[in-house]
Amino acid sequence: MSITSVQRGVRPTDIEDSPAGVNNFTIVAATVNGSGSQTANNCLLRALFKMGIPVSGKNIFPSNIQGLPTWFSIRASKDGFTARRETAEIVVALNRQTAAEDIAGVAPGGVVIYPTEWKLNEDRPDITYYSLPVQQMAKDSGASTEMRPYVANMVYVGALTELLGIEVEEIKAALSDHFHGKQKPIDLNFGVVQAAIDYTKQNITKRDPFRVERMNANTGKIIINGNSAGALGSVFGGFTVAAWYPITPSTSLVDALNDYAKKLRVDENGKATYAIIQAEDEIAAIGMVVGAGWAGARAMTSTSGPGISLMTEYAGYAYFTEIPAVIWDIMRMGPSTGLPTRVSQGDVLMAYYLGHGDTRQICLLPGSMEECFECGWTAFDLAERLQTPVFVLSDLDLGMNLWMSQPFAYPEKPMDRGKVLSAEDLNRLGGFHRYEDVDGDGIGYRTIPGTDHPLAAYFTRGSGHNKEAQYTERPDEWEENLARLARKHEFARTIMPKPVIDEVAGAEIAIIAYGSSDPGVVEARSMLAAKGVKTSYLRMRALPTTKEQREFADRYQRIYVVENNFDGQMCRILQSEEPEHATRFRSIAKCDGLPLTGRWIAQSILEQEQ
Amino acid sequence: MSITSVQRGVRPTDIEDSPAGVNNFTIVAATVNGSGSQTANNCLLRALFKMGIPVSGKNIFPSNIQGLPTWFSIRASKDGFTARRETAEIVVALNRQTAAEDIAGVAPGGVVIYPTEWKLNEDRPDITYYSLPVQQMAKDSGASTEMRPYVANMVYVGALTELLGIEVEEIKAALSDHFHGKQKPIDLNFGVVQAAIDYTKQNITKRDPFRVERMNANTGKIIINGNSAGALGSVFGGFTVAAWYPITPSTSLVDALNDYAKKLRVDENGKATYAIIQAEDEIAAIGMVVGAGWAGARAMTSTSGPGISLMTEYAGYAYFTEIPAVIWDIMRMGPSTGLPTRVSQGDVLMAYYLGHGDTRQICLLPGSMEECFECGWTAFDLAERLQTPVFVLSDLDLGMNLWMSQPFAYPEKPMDRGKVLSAEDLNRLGGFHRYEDVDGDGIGYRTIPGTDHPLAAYFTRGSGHNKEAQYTERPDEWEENLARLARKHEFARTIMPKPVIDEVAGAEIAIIAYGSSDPGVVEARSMLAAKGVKTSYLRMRALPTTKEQREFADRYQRIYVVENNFDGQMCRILQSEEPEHATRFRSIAKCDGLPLTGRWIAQSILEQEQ
Amino acid sequence: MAIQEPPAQSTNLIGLTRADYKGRPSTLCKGCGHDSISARIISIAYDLSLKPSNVIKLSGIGCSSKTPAYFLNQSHGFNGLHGRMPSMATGATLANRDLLAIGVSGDGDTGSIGLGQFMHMVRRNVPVVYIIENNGVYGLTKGQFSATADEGQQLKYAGLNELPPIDLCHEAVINGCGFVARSFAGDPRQVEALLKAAISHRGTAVLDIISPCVSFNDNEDSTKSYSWGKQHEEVISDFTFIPFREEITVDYEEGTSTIVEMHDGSHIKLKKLDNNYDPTDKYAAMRLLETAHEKQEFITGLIYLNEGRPSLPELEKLPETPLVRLPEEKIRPSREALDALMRSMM
Amino acid sequence: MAIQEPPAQSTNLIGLTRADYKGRPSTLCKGCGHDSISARIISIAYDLSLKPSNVIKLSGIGCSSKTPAYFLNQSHGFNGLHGRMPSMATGATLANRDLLAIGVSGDGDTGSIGLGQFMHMVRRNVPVVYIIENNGVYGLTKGQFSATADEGQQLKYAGLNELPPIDLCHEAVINGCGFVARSFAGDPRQVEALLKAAISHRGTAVLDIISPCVSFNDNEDSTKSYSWGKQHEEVISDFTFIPFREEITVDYEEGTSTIVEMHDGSHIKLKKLDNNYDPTDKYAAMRLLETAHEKQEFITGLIYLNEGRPSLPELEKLPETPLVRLPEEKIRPSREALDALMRSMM
Ligand SMILES: Cc1ncc(C[n+]2csc(CCOP(=O)(O)OP(=O)(O)O)c2C)c(N)n1
Ligand SMILES: Cc1ncc(C[n+]2csc(CCOP(=O)(O)OP(=O)(O)O)c2C)c(N)n1
Ligand code: SF4
Ligand code: SF4
Ligand SMILES: [Mg+2]
Ligand SMILES: [Mg+2]
Repeated sequence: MSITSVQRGVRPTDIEDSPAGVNNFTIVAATVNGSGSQTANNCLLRALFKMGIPVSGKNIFPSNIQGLPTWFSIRASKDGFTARRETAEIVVALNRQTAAEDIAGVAPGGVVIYPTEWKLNEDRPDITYYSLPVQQMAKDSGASTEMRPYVANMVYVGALTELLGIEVEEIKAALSDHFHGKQKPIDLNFGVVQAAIDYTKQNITKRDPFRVERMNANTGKIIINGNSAGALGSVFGGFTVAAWYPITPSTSLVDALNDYAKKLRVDENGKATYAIIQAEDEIAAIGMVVGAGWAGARAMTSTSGPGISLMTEYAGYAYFTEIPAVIWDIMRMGPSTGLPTRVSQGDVLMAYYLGHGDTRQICLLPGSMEECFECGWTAFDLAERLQTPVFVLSDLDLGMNLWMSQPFAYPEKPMDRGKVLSAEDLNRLGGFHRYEDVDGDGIGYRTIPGTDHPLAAYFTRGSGHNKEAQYTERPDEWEENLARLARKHEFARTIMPKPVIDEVAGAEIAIIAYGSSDPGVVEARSMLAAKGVKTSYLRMRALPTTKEQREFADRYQRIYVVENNFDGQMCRILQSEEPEHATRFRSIAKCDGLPLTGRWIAQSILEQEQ
Repeated sequence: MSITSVQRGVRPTDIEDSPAGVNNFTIVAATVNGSGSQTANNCLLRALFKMGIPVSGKNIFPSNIQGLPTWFSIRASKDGFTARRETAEIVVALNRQTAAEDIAGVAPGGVVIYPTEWKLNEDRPDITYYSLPVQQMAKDSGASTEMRPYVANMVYVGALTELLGIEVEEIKAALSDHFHGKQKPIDLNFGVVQAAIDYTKQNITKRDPFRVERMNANTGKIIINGNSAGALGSVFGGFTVAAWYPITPSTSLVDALNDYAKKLRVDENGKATYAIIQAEDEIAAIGMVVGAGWAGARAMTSTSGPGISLMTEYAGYAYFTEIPAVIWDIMRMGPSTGLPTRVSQGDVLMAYYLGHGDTRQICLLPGSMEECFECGWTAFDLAERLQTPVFVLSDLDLGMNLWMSQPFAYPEKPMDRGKVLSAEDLNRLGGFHRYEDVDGDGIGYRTIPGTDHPLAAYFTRGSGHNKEAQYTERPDEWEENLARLARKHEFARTIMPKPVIDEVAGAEIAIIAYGSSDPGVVEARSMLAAKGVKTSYLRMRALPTTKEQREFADRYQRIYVVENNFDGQMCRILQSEEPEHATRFRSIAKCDGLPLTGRWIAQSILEQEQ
Repeated sequence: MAIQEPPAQSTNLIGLTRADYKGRPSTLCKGCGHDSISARIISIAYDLSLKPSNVIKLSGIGCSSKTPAYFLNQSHGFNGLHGRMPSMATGATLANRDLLAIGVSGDGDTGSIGLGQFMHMVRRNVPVVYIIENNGVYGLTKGQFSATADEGQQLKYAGLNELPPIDLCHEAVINGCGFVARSFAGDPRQVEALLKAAISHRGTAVLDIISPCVSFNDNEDSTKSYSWGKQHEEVISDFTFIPFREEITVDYEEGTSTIVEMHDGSHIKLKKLDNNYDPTDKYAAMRLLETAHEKQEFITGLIYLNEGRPSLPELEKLPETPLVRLPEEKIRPSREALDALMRSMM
Repeated sequence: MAIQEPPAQSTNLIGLTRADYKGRPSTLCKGCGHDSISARIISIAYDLSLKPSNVIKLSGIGCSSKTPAYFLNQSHGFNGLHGRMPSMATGATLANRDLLAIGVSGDGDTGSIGLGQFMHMVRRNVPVVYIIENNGVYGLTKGQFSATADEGQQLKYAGLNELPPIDLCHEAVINGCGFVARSFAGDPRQVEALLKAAISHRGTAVLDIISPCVSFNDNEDSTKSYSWGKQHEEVISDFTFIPFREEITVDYEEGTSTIVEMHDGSHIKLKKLDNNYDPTDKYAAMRLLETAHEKQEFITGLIYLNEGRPSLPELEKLPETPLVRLPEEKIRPSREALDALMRSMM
């Protein structure tokens, strides 16, 4: 496989990727994993970012630790597009194993950079080859034998700096940032970069059109990945108990949670105002979360598909006993073990209906770094308000790749702890019924264990219960309870994050998408517009849907539901949520492990429209 | 709660239960569980059955072992209806705790039988009270103190025999049948029955219209429950490995499997041609089944909602690795622990989509005793043909209640072991690719471990694999594989059991139902017809649906999807399977733990039609 | 019963009556050992003047796991999922370290489906009094063998058990549990003494209490089964008939052993540890359990004690104030902190 | 390496070359202990002339669990689910009792998520050679502690481990496993000897093999860590850089002990059982493990052996012919049998 093997499926096409040029191209570094190329890639990305050029970075890595091919792509886009692009103009071929395929995948007119030591046959006349003595330079760097593969990566950083005209100071700053100002590694690495710059200057004549120019597009922006954003949001959301089990691509969310919490959530006595427990598996992780949520904590877990499967029974329990819990699903390719290091939006259908019996869960669908952060805290507010599990359906592309973003806004609302009765409340009320719908929103009042009042206690059970929380097998009480839960579901519609809607005058068709499919849709819309096809757009942010969504669907005859899975799962959900619109919804779904591209989306819609 | 508390929800109604009378009434025995009333109830039911009168029996029991109220209803229906009826004409009140409610629930004009010792205020003028000295008679029977509550149940058998005109010989035969001809218990029990007959003759004047007359409706029929039928089908289906974990209401399927297999599946050396393993939980149970299926066995498990939840991860694994497995889900009330001893059809949505990532599972929907038996063996044929898990979605009503049936037909087709290559095949072919779609039906060829050929081996994995069964992360190979699985799903439609369709000339509306909702629909249709509303009817027998179903839906503007759950799960599935019919499908769903009644279904449809 | 009931109207140190510690009426079979254990919990809770609002009751699924509904009505409780109570207990006690957690489980719940969670809870030293109401069968699903059933045991409905038992006390000991005890449901004196001790332990305290199931132990081969069983053997093939039984109780001295006849007529031998036994010797505890196993005896008493290990909230360096009581400003960092972080990412 | 490689072209008793027992190229890190174990399996399979089509390879999920793809290409194999291989092994060996099942798992796979299945497999005595490639960490998910990690261990990425380890050999012994052994991946002589013995055992044979993870054991506090680690401490905070390491090997005599320096510069002490040790004494085995645990040593060799227990297919009284080979007429009863049954229900 190579980064370009995805192009095999490309049909003769009306839609082309935007033409490359100044501040508009994609670099792909093809390396071997475990060789430490991430430092080099981050450095390049950050330097471009600091030069004010919109960038995004995607890592396509194998599910192993060392020795297999990995690709990192950096897209510079003067127009600010951040979706994956199918075309790679600049390919850094450092992996001998995939070199042939990697080079075959360079866009016509593109560039390949490779180690001189390979003695390649430069047989594509339509591309430019540059070679550098990568291995020799790594040796010359003075790094130990072990460190050489690592240092070698800095060679291409230097070469690209020179070839593209990246500001050297920004490379240095990026290295300093990466190594937290520690001089030794900064010097070691920058030494190699400088040597490569010098080599390039002296030995390579630039023969390609790609270069960068300082812009002004990123002022005030940050670069981050969604897992860090989600973790940060959770820290500001006041999580107190997190329990988890390692799984790609969700692990880094908990790693970030650990890091941020250590910095931000230690009290004046050096005590942690939280606990993060690595459980023995996902069943235990969700169990801990449900136990903590029951006891009144803001509790969360983070996992991916296989973990969600294992959490099914507990998710149903928490739904039915009405215990707040926050569950992040950083979606990867399924079914089954699938591809742990590849993205999909394949758990949507399952998460929404997770649990046996009649269950419909609350799902948030973050579509940007800001929303990942926001979900971090709003998920707790919703979970406590609705007394139910809240699933945050992020994915590998959002979670592990690098995205520009506006800085995150501090939560303006105080925490919503939902309907909790204190001992004083109980004194005043003279008691309460745990599952009584006092307010007509389907949500009962609860008490937190430890509430010092003889009437505070109630008994939680996953079996049939009446409004007093007592066991019951009465048909009428069973039905009443389910009817109340249905009311709560309907109430949830009124407080879920509303979809983001962009309606275009004169548009006859519309697009619905969510999560990491958004960047592709944004680009596709501009491509379609260029072909004269106007589109309105609704980006979903939650399930169940709000009334705005239904109203939107009322207005369009053909609505393309774009998503990164095989079965068109959201389309299926919408067809049963809004049967009156079922035939309007048309599934545009693809699932090959890579983020959707604007080109593919635009092309697919165009084909259906023609 | 009492049997009649379900009537609380009854609206002023156009539709009435069929008028009671000769061979047409419902008896409800209200007793305490653990008191052994099952012998008495079975005996009565069997005697009526043997008198040629159509009967059905339903047990409504608590989720505990001893001391809580339980109701057994026997419906005699000269017209052959077997659905639950909302009206109870004859109530045997033996449980002091629920007596008031039980008696309040007797239909006007009905009868109550109760122990004289209670000294009841007979304050309902519209019903007939008969009392017998139940406790005294139990004492007089000579049974030990411990046995008395048990023996007491025989008193009402005697009373009803006399009052209804049941043939005494049939009671005796039923007892003999129950005790497998063992004289001692037969005599003990029949002694009490006879004493009660005598007492009734001498002390009670019949003042009610209910009685039985020998009919001829049951010739050649059997009486059985669905779990036994399913177990028997599995034994004749050649199951070789069963693994399970106890859970109500599925346990009795495995109990029956054990019993039948012991009788029918021991070889000439006294060796078992099967293994039944009680696993440590449902994850292990399905793991054993998948391991056995992988190794070439016909392997099965049986469970209920919570078990299905726990099996989610393995179900996805078996789906994606394409390992045959048969999973019986005897559905009970969910969400969560729900009501273990109450029925629902609440796992349909979950089972169909079970697994993270893009999965759609094969589901069979037995709707009668014959179909439970048939599913027992056809599930294996389908699982091996399609190389995939097959879910048999039965439920508590089908599984644990007593139903009349035609005797089961011996499987006419030899076992379909699917596409399995032998060593000779491999010699001929010179190799094979496990996941190659040679025949265009999406199904590859497999080999069984132990096949004596150097090219027989392949490697099974839940991670991404190409057609050679090797690990791959290539986007194109991933997509190809999912596309093949989708092809297989479409192929499955062509071999799934077809729906049972009854189209009525002039009918404008149609009903779709499945499983245990069928008896209610059958009765509802006759009630509706009596009101002049003609209905066509399609009874589903599988998911995915076959083309006949889509064609049926083409022909009706309003299609009522009747099911025993809260969210109208099948209706949701159909809306997304057939978006073009989405607005035609109207959900008629109820979920209170009891089987749907004809009256409720008819009334619900009528209300929507008016 | 050996325990003396105090006069009904008296109150304890915090002014509560014995009735204040009761639960809802039990729906278990008459004579079930589990009910005796509930009675013991009520009794010691009263004696120790436990504040009900400070106690949480936790359980899985099973007859045993139903019992938290039958004691301490004024305490919050939950029936969790089958075998998964330990994880809920972990979460709840992390959330609020002030709570006294009393967990009730069955041998199926703990030894079969829940074995992994049990062992990992022990390893983490989650602060919970973990009671296993051990009857060797799955009561609620009608009498299948659990993983603690004895090898060679024969039950009418379940058949012959050919698998060796898992000894949950032994598991607890080798995985570092600091309080491991075994008793018999019908020995009120010992059960209460052990319960009181367990409550004062900081980490996980495991109490494995043999608690006969009166309904599913009808051993048809036994020569000493109840006479009704013998006489009416065929009759009891009706699954739905469960005779009423009397609770079995015993009372015997430290260092002695006693043989108890079970409802099915079989016998178990209980051996009470004497006062010289040193429960802090882990190695001795292991030997004791292994030899008892070989001799088919049940050793009762406090088998192992180690107060040294920190409990999970201590290990996690949690503040004294329970996490759930921390005010918003303690758990939401400041606006400035966010801004500073944002600047560092620009 | 201590083992002598036979000349490349020679064949074994069934005419296969060593190459016939190879698998696909390993994708593990260079120097990973797991690869050594695969090499041992290849070697003994050749030596014992195992018929590849008679062997099945089973695993869960993890770096260790990937290895069945790297040996015995001509044998059927599967990567199951994380921690759930034992149940698949149970099903497969019931289906076909003729197969020799070789299971490979990791310490995370067996000791964390899979602990329950592991113990119940042992209890059932499922016929499988169950190899735990034990590195104390989750390799594939990048270095978190597993349940077998030592108390007090400090890893750069995972931090400090404050929980006591679960000793899987000890668990196997007390739950009646008939073959329990421990070894070190870098001791080819011992690993091969134990593998050969395990294969001849009828029931579950547990082999816990210490198998260093070269990538996630970079102990920053160690005074003896590799020099690159010391010099470039900050550099290695790049998660994606994994240096190439050499495999660690040892060779030492029965009855002696040896101290091994791990890739991270830390040490473990291996103590080989001497020839006088009686592995059939269960009680001695328990004592051995417990004292080794206290002394922080790893005892290597065959720790416990008991050939007495029937394996699961024996317990289930299965016919000699594997269930999967029974012809249709053996597994589908006759038409007459069904008719008779139907008549009895009329
Ligand atoms: C996931 C799941 N599987 C199965 C069941 C059914 N079930 C209920 S209780 C029980 C066994 C309880 O046995 P034990 O823990 O020994 O309790 P006892 O009833 O003997 O006190 C089982 C298997 C369930 N509730 N959940
Ligand atoms: C249900 C589930 N949870 C989590 C994971 C992620 N995961 C893959 S391997 C692994 C740990 C493996 O550790 P170990 O068994 O010790 O193997 P090693 O890599 O150390 O050899 C985990 C947690 C998974 N695959 N499935
Ligand atoms: S079935 Fe057994 S364990 Fe359950 S309540 Fe009855 S006696 Fe107790
Ligand atoms: S990460 Fe560790 S266990 Fe995994 S392959 Fe590398 S060295 Fe081996
Ligand atoms: Mg039990
Ligand atoms: Mg490991």
